[in-house]
Amino acid sequence: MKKALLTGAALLASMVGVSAHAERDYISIVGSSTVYPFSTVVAERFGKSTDFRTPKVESTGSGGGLKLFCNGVGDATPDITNASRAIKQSEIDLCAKNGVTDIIEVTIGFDGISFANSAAAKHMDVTLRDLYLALAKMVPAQDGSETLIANPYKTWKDVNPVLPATKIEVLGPPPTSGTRDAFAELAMEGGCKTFPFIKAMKSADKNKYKAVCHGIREDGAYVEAGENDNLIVQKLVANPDAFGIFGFSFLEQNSDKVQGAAVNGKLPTFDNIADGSYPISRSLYFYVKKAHIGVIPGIEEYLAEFTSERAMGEDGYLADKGMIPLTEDAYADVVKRVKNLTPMAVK
Amino acid sequence: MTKSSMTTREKVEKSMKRRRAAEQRFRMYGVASVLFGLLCLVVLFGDILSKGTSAFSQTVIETSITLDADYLGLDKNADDQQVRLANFEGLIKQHFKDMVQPDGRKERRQLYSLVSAGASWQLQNMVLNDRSLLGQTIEVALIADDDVDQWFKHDRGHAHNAMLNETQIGWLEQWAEQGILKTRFNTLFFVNGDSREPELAGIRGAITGTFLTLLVTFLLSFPIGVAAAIYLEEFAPKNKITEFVEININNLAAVPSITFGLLGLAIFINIFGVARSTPLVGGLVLTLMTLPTIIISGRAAIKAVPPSIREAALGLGASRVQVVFHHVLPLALPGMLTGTIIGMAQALGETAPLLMIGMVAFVVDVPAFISDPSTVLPVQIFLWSDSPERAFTERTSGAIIVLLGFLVIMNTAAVMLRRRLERRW
Amino acid sequence: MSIIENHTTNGQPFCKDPKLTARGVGVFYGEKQAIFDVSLDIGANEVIALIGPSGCGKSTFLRCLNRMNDTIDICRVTGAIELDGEDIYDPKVDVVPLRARVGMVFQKPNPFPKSIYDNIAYGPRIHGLAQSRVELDEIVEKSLQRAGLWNEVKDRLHAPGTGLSGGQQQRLCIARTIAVDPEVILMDEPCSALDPIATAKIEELIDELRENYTIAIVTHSMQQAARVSQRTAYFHLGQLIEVNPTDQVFTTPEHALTEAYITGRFG
Amino acid sequence: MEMNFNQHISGQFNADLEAIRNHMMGMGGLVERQVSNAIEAICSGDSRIADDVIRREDEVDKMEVNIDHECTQILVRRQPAASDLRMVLAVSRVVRDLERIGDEASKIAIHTMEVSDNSSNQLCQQAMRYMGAEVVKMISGALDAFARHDVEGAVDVVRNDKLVDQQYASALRELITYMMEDPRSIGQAINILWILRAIERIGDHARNISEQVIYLVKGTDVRHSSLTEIEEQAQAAAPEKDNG
Amino acid sequence: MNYSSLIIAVLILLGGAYLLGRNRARAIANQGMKLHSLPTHYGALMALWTGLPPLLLLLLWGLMEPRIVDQLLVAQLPAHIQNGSGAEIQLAVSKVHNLAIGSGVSEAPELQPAVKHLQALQQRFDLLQAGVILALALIGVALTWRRIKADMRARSEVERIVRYMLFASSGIAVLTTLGILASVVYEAWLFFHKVSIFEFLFGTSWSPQIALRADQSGSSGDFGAVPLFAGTLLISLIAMVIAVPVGLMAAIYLSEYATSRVRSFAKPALEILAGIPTVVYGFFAALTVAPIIRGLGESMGLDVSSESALAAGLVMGIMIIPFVSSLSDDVINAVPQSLRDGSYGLGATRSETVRQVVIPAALPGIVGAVMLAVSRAIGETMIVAMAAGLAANLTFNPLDSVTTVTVQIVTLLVGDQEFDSPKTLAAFALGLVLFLVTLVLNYVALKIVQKYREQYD
Repeated sequence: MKKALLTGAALLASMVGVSAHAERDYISIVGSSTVYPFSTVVAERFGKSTDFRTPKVESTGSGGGLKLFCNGVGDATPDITNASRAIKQSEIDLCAKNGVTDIIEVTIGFDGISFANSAAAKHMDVTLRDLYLALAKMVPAQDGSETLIANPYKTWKDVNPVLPATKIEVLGPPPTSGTRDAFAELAMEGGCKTFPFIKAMKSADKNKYKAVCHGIREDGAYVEAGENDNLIVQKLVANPDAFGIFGFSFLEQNSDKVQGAAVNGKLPTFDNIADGSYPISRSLYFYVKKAHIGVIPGIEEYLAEFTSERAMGEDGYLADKGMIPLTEDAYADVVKRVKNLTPMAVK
Repeated sequence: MTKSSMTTREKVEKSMKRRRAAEQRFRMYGVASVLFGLLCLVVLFGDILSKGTSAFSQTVIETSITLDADYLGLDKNADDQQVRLANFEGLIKQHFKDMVQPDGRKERRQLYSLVSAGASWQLQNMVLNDRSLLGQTIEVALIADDDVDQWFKHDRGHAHNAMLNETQIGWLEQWAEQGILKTRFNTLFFVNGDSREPELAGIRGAITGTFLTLLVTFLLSFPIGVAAAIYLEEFAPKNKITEFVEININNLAAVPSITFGLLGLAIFINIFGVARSTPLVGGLVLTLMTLPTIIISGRAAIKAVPPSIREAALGLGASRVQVVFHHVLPLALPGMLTGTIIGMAQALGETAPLLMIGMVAFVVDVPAFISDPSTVLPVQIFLWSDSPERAFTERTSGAIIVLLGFLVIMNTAAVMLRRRLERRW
Repeated sequence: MSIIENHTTNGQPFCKDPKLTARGVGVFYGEKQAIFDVSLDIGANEVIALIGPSGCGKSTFLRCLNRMNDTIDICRVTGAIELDGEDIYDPKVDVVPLRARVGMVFQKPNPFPKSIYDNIAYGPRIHGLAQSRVELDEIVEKSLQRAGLWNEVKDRLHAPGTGLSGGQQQRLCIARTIAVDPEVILMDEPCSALDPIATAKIEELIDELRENYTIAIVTHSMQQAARVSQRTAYFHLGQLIEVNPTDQVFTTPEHALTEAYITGRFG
Repeated sequence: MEMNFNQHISGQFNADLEAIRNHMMGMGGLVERQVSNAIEAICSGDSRIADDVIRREDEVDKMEVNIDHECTQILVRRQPAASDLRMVLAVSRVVRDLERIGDEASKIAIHTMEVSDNSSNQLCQQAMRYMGAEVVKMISGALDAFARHDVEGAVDVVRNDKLVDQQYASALRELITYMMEDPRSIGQAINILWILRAIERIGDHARNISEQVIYLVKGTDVRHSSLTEIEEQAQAAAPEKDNG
Repeated sequence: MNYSSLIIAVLILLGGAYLLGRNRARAIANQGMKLHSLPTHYGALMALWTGLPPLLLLLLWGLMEPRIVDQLLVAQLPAHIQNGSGAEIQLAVSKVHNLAIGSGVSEAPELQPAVKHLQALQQRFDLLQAGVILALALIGVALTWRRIKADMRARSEVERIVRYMLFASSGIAVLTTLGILASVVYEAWLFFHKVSIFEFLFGTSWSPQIALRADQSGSSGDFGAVPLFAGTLLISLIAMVIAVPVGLMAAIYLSEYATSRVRSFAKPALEILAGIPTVVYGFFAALTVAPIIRGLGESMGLDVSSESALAAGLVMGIMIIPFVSSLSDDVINAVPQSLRDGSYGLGATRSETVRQVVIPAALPGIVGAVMLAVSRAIGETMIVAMAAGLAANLTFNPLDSVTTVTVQIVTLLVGDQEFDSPKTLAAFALGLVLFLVTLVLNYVALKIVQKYREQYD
């Protein structure tokens, strides 16, 4: 018995020793759950077609990813972080504080945010203004005076007489999600700006402007449905009156079950998003520590695979997975920057 | 003895109708409760089985394809790297283009999308293993795309399928009639690691990760748990400190598992610098989580050893340590093992704390060592349930079936062990 | 097996004015037979003591009399037991009213974890014997008085019954049984857990209860059987060996087994 | 299952019961000797024997007290029932009878001394000798019956008592005749009468002992019953004793 | 990496030391001296002293070596790197390591000396390590050898060491609790610097999103955790409403009514429910139960949220049924049969007996069991993470969507949030609350159950 205990202890000792000693020889990627599906596809192809080990991709969220990313350099920190939003100055500062200075920013494409309902339900055609009025916490008073009141609208018809008289019920991402950030910025703010007095507020009181434009109602019309977009799709099928806000890739994958509403007259289609005419789409990024290139094997090759024509190109496999490719110019620029490993300009 | 005119007997008889009804009702509640529990079990298993069994078959396209050495730019002496870079994908596209003669670029893309991205890796692996295949025409069963797989397994003959258009379905129907489109056992599901392509995704990585994680957990928690149980049951003086330790252990057994994740994140990863997403850190966290279970069951097993054996040995002049290691421990060991297996089964199903320590990762390579990045089966299930592709739903259920299978095996083992080794005093 | 083949009971198993009659009763636990062909009358307003060595089936037989054996899955009773001429094992008979008529007091005092008052009121409440609170109070008081416990507990009726001494607890259990106003009281070694003084009080109580109730008592103490009972039945290995007036059994038993048992000659 | 009904579970109980029985038998033996010595003294007129009987009377008394004490002890400690109870009770009663017999024997001895002082010519020599032998036989018969649980033997003793009574009656008549004939002999005759009376009482006590045997064995109390009743009881079916 | 071989070597030495010690003791005994302990004790003592110190050192070495090696490496790096920032040094060190194992990193000539040095260093360290470890083992052998005398109390020494080892093992539980506390308290403390405890515990608005915006003054009201507590309570309540009656009634039925055949089948079957991983329940709740409830609600004209508290609570309740039933079963079985007999003897029906005698008698135990179940429901993560919503609604309508403490911990730590906000820290504050609440619940529940057991033991 004593011997068994000793053996166990010894084995453990060896394990701890070995692990503390191991050098990381694979790429570590963290970050946004939105970019996760794309970066995993690339990682998988990269692993299969090269001698390098397949990178490890963790879905930690954009912020969590950047936190890990900016924690320092060396093999204990990730090499690449995905983000569904651009890095913020505060994050760049933190990175710099921890010695992470040369960061390569790679824009990989767009993520359209679709506003969709069940394929069995009636097709909708809305404007950004409709969306703002339907979902904001505070809306301009109906009497036309420049005052803000708590959102009184119950049905779509209340918002805009041309819309059907169904109850407003929208399943969307929670505050912790980058998709919601993007939705607030692109759709809500877009609709909110159409009121001149609010737009004027932007320069006068930026905080108030943001609070008004980004504040989503909390009276039950907007349901924070978790980040599992798959589930939103299921729920939409179950409830034809409800709308969902989720990434374009989910719309495309489930186009038999859900249909995207036209926003400002534009349907959420591949082409409309790629050419920027669909209003609610955002860029996706990943950030690379330049310092790690040459330290962790395979980073350059991974970047090359990611930015290759067969991945990011118009007919690339990322497009198959639902990512909207960059325009040709932007793509060329990205390829060039990656090739030269040009870091972001220090602000 | 009552003033009322009725006798006791009459009163009792009078109350009987009401009471019999109450009895029946109460009994029905009991039956209903048990049935409800069993129904839940049946529904749960039925739901998962009905969703998941189709994950064990996979649609393939059987065809003969010529491995054109010139097209691939390879000769018999090509090294592995050259083979990896060769354009097998183009070869397959070419093959199907010749076979179906699609019309225009759009149709070509539609045609190519019927075959999995994994098909080219299939060919690549064949050539990697045997260069002599170059230039030959071989019979292969190319893996079909997940949309085709779903259509062929579930939707064929049903209403219109949104993922495939009329043209594609036309080709597929034709192939199906020719017999080149068929399903076979989904070996890939068991030999592959994770993948973004549902038709290529497998659970071997997760299973290996689970195994390594549980190995770490077992190697740590069993000896420590047994030692702690022995100490508390046999040596600990009855004082405040011991009581404090006991309260601690009992409490830890009921503490939410997610707090162990917070602990792992803060202590193991941030302070000790153990690598994220590895079986090592997962095992450490799960060790702390299963220790209370093992200690508690270990103490129960030790308690079950009758004091007479202890007294007899002590009476013969053995020391406490000798008594414990020569007499008590061998008798209590089966019980302790059973408790450990149950603890391991718990650890096997645990997800929440692993979310905190980076096990929610996309890991394709099957981990070979406890410091390799890996995921575990429950987390794999969690990840897949979140994936947009429809085919992942059935794979999630398939993985659940496998997980439940493991749990059943472990619990059965525990029960068998208990039956076989249980001693009656 | 030294069970006597074709044994017929010695003495006087039958009486003129029977309350309970058992004819050819056999009890099986699964495959195992615990009682063999027991026929016995229990007369109205008499105290009958059932004695015999451990495992002789006297408790089992007692439990047959109000079908307490029903609570044991594998237990099966054959033969006929009649209460006032009604077969209590008739499928149509409900055990609940039966048990209200044939109450039982157990070996270990088992007061419910409730107040003294609620312990007594439990039976009347479930059977709906009292129409009002006043009536219930009356039943409680009367039962406690009959059990000779009233003076000891009247000031703490709402204290928990488990707080009483062992003897008091047992008298509480008897009072609880009386409260349902049964016709027969079965006592299964009611004093085995008590000290001699408490035992004496219970015996005194049994003597008083005889006026109103028919009592069957299983006891291990032959002195107790001799003290409290009018008739004594001796059981041996599931058979009823001898039934006779108590004074006869204890001076001049008819059967050698009885003699051997009561003189302490089992070797 | 082998059962030995002769033995109690408690060995000490066995020993205690055995002890009182043996002590009682011992006492019986002593009393029997006292009686036969007293009779011998009458017949032989040997005052030394008579003197000896009187001296030993104390011994008998002591034995009675001792055995009674032992019986009490058994009653307290063992709470005997049924045959054991009857045994203890019977022993206790028999011992009292034996003590009385002892008393009668010493009475005989005292009167013998007075008789022998007056004259060697004794009245009713024959009757006394005969009755004396008879009661000695009865005592030993009763004790034997007790020892053997022999109801028949006990009934014989009761029958003999009848004979002794008859002889007593005839001896009485003889004495009255003497006294009527010769008033001077009245003093001596009364002495003789006392002796005869004592012998007759011894017979009664022997009968009592025999009755205890019937009580011991049959469980029925036959005291104060007629001979025929006793005989009937003795005939009655004994409790089933089918033990081995 | 020569750990494995070293460990094997030490283990062999350990075995050898055992034999050596035992034989030496035997030799002493053969000289006619009376040994204090058995020869095997001397062997064990020798083995312990031979094995333990090297193994501990090896563990320590494993933790320390990389740091020392790196320190030494830094000295070998080119001067300009040495003068650079800490990050540069670290990078260079990482690179040197990867070069040394030849994992396909592009060559860097300036680092070549360092690489060479590292390789040499590692060789030297391996040698040194082997030397030190084996020497330590041998010293152990030698010292113990010399100490072995007839009057040496080998047994008590061995036993003392073994006891210390056992004690250390049981101490791990305490360390775990301390670890949990330490890991949440520090960050929670930081959080409470930014948001007052009072606001956190009693604020009724939970909306970390707005407060975290860098360009907005953090409004403290947005970290009011009351909606989370309410949501947690609501879901736990629903789960309890399902699990307590069903679990309790099932336990009652199985222990008081069911035949042994039914029991032997139904009991393990119910317990299977407890063994199913929570992630499976989560999947089931999200994909099967929630749509069904939604559909049912719709058909009755009710307004059901797709992420209704009901779906999560219901499935959680199902999960907890066996938990309640097996704990209650224990408790009910502990009620002495004599109480039941007493009640039956008075002519009570089974249900009357159960309701009025068994349950009141078992009540403390049942309360304890329910409290343990509540603590489990509160701490359950996966079901709510997959099936419950994230909307911090302060509502008690089970058809609404609510969020729970555990869900928020998960989302706050794996969401797209910014790192320098109180948001991450809020997760730890929530973790602290969760830990403390379950601690109190468990403690009280265990005490109650313990008391109850003593009552009938």
